[in-house]
Amino acid sequence: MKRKLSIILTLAMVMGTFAGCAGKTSGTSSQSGGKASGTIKIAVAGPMTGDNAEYGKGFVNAANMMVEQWNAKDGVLGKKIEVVPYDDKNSGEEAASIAQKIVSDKDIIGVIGHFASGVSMAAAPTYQENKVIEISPSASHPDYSGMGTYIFRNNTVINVEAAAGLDMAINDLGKKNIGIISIKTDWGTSTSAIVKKLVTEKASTGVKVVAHEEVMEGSDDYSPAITKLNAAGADVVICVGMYNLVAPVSKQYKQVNPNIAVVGFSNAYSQQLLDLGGKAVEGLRFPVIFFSGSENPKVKTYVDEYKKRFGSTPSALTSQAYDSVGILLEAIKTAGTTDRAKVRDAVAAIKYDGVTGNTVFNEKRDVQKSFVKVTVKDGKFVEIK
Amino acid sequence: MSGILTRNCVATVIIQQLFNGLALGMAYALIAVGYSLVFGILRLINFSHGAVYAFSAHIALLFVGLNFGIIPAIILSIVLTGILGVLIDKTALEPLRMNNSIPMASLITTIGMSNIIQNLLMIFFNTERKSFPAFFDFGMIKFGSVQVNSTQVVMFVVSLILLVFLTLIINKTKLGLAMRATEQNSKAASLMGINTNFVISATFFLGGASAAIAGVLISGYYQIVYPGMGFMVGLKAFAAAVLGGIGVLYGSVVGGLVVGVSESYAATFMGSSYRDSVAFIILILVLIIRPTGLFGKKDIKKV
Amino acid sequence: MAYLKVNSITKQFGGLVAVDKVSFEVEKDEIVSIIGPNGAGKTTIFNMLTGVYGIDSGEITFDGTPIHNTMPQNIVDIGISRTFQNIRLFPNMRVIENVLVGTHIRTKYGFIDTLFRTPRYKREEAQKTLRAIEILNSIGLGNRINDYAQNLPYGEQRKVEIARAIATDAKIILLDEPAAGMNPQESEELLRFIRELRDKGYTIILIEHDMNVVMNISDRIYVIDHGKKIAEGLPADIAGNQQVIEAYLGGVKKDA
Amino acid sequence: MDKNLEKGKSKNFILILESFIEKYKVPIAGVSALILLGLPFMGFSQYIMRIFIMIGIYSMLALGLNILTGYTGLVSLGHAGFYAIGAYTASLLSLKLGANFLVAAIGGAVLAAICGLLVSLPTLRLKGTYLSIVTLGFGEIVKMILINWDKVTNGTLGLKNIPRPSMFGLKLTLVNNGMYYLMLVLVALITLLCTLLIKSKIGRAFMSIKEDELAAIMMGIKTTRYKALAFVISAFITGITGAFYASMIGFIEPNSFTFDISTLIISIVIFGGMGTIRGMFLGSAILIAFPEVFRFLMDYRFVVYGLVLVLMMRFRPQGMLGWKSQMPYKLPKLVKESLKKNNKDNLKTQQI
Repeated sequence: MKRKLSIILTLAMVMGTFAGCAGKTSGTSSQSGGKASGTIKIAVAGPMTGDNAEYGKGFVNAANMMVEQWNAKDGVLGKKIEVVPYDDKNSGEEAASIAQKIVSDKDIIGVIGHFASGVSMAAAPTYQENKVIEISPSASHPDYSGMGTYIFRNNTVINVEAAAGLDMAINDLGKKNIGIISIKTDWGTSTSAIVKKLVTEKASTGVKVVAHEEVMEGSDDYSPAITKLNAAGADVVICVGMYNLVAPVSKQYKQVNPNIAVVGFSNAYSQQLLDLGGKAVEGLRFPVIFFSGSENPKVKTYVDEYKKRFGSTPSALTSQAYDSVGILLEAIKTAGTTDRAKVRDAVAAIKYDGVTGNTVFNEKRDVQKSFVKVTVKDGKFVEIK
Repeated sequence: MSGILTRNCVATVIIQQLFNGLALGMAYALIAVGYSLVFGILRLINFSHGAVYAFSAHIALLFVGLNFGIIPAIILSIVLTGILGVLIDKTALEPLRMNNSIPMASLITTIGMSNIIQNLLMIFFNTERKSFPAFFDFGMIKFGSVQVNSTQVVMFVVSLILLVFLTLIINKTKLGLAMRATEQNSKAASLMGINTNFVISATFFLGGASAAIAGVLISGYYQIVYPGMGFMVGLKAFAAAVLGGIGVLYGSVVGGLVVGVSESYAATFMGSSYRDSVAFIILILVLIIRPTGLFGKKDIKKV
Repeated sequence: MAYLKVNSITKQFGGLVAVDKVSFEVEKDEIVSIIGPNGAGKTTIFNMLTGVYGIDSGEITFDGTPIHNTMPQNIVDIGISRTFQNIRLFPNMRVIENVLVGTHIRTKYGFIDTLFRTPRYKREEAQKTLRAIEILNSIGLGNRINDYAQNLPYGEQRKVEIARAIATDAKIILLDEPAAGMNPQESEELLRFIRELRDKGYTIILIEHDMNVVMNISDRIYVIDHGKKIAEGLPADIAGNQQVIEAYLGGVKKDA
Repeated sequence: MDKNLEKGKSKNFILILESFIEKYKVPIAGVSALILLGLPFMGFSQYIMRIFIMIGIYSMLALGLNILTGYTGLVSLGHAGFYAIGAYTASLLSLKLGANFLVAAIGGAVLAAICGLLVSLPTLRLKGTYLSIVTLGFGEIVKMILINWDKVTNGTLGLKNIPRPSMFGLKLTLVNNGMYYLMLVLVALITLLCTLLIKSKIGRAFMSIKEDELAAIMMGIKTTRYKALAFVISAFITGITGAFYASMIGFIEPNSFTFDISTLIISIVIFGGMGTIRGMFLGSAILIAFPEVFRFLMDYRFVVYGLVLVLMMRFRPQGMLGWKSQMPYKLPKLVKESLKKNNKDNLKTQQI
């Protein structure tokens, strides 16, 4: 009996599964077959589960906030806007699959995402093939936007940011012996390579990289790497990683050498850096496009609103996602149509003044933005003037 | 001149890395003890141990957040994690023993449990890294140019106390006697009136509690807590347990220290990105050369 | 020269001497029984004969070649096969598959033959299957070939084990308590079958508790107690041997 | 009594089901083949077609692991490693040497198989869980190598623009459903390979090792050799699948091959039914499709996979489709003929 039941159950599950699939398809095809429905959809793709879920969720929060503002003013082209979140689990495989899903929904004009460069690049060919606009608020790999004419990024390219960080270390702090700790991910590897290259170019001024350690994600003990850097005589550490690398490295390094100066990058900029780092991140410096403590009234309203709704300060990447949604909607408005080719052209030509500054895409579909230099003082982020 | 200086420097680095490795190794040892306890009784590798360890840290953090104060939070975490250990056994493993399931079944069950615990932690506590209070930091202790963190010293001492405590339980108490009897021959033990299921539950409780002690100590040391924290560390601790001879408590400690120090030196001489492989290479080598580990005893094949 | 010659073999486990300088000989086409109280070391002797354990000292020769400390697989290949005291069938395989596993070592086709179902594969599979059916028929399990081993009653499971041992084309078959768990009628049939085996040219070594069986069937008997050989001879001699009776009575007392 | 009755009934049910399948096996096979071949013409979106392909990929992975875990009883927790080796080798062969898919895939599979042999060597002495742990370590070490061997593997940046296979001058893509049909061909070939192997002395040797290793040894089976063989075949199949996966997805990185993948494959094998072939298809169909269908369960995906493992072990360790056949043993054709002949001869002698 039990056996029979389980078999029947299994069969039922199979049927259900396939029925589910089939149901979905018919839904999609009817949508794509008929005239566009009353809403305009924007997909937000990023890790909603797993190790980097906080970023994907931040994207969705930001997108919802922006879209609600538009919807309050009757949406765009007289239609309501809807945010459709997709979980790519931060894996290329999932992203490619999700991209497939996104492009089969004709109401979706563009995608805000994905999070990691590698993941964005896995999905990009599908968007390009199907002429769906992808704006990644976070991809920083130099090759990313070169993958197609529909592929944009609202994040600075690594080279620019690396130069800004290095500038802080050498000119602002006046250090010459640079130690690098970088996370062993696509972003970390590329960024540290660029930093090293930039340092070599400045070799004539006596600046040098004394040691470079690549650390793996998921190990919380960085003391062996720190011991090496310290023995090599580094007087400044450029820490190439998210807040979850910068905070523990600062902490563990300061135990060994309280005088060490630490320079990070914009994606270390998040409330959690302060929570995790505590006193150890005092004096940490890094360049950002977006600074939540800014006096700019536009930024202030945005930050206050975000805090009110989600209980935390928006990170730089979240804010870039916020602006990316704005850019896409603005472009639809300018184009006066949902025709993706026309919207794409409008995006490429846009001049958008958002919370992360003025956004203009260059011919490579990258943005050039000015950096704000930020440091941590008394447990708060402060702009260095 | 400069040659001497560098040599001096190298010596310092080597000694410093030894201390770094010992501290790390103690963390592994603390977790490895939990593997050993359960393996000793059930001949089962409790795969969920890493997730249980992560669970304990989150529970402690939760109670700290609820303003229980650090010590009560730790005690609650130890008790609750012990109970979680018992729950795992009672809900998933005991039924398998009752059904005389194949050994593979228990292994797979603990893998499943590990998945469940870790992902529930992700759902309820988010994936981000959270700050854990440094509750026993007394600054650095200097020996010449080598520095030792006071937290490392505390970890070392607490681990030793825990180990002595567990050894006393096993060797001097009635429960310990029953545990040893069950370990030798659980059928005979139950025929002699020992409630083997109780003994096994008690073992799981001790295993969970030791994971919790490890959890709070290590979290207090690194001051970072997140759901995925148990996976890699759990595997390395397992390697440590195997190296020391799984089932032998002091073996776990020696194994942990060896793994920790090797990792530290691997980072020194090969680069930090290679250090994670070290534990696995040690593990595989031990299993090839001496599967019973440094201090384990050989089983006689029964036909 | 004896067919199987065991010369002063010893096996220690830790400090315990499980088998102490035991020697015996078995001639071709003979049924020899090894008897003794529980824990006397009989199964240990089987384990040494079949290569499960190495021996600490002494020597075992089969047809003149030394076979001690040889891999169990090679011993099967040489022609010694066995059954187990606690039945060790492949419970989730069919009876015929169990016996076919026995023919494995005499099946010569390889990986490529398997993948391409070559004539060699077909021919050999057919031969071995026929052979398995024939063995099962002869042991009275012809109607059971489709059953799963675990669904058989105890007595029949023992028979499958014997069939499996025969299927290896063994010359010597070691039976570890084959009649255990059988009713008198079944064990009577088993005795007849074992004799038939001997008549067909198999040599049989038997560990058995059931004195009835032993006295009935054995050509010769060796008695082991506490790892040592205490007596040997024809069934009639053993039955009257004072030392044997004492060993057994002692054993009985211990059991009680 | 009741229990026995129930057992009898369910056996009966299986027998009826099996006889039904046996009786109508030609039409059933025909209809399934027709459905599978015709799927692309049923108007499914590319997204759904992609899910079908993923189901196919995981069926192949499960079939590969099934050889090792289902039939031989060795639990591997590191199959993501073989998967990665197949994917990377094939991709590198086609990216750097311009090898076509077939050559690249076989290259990947062969290297995976060699690694399978290497992993098996130390593990042959080890029992159960120890072996599993070594395989787990292997999987992690493979990942480490992929990450650190930048020069060849491009490290964490992964390999991009992996070419799609082309056959007969036609580039196979998702759009023209070439990848789908290639998947079908591969699944069919691997299924055939598994079936042929299982119904032979090799398959019986595998099963005997799982059932009772010592008894298998005492039957003269060189268990170490067969365990190694199981590893090699399993790794080979997994490697081929990796090659296919890489060319389908076009982009691979070390993090595509995590421990989660290994667990997922095991979950499929256990859910479907260890030691069955039919179960692998069902297992991957359900476990791959369910998070797509029940999107609200996305967060709980791995909790569900975990539950699958725990609950199956507890209540149905043989898996959903893990019943034992109640049909008579399929005798080789030659045997049937000769038995028939014997019977006739017997009849003749009786008549005389």
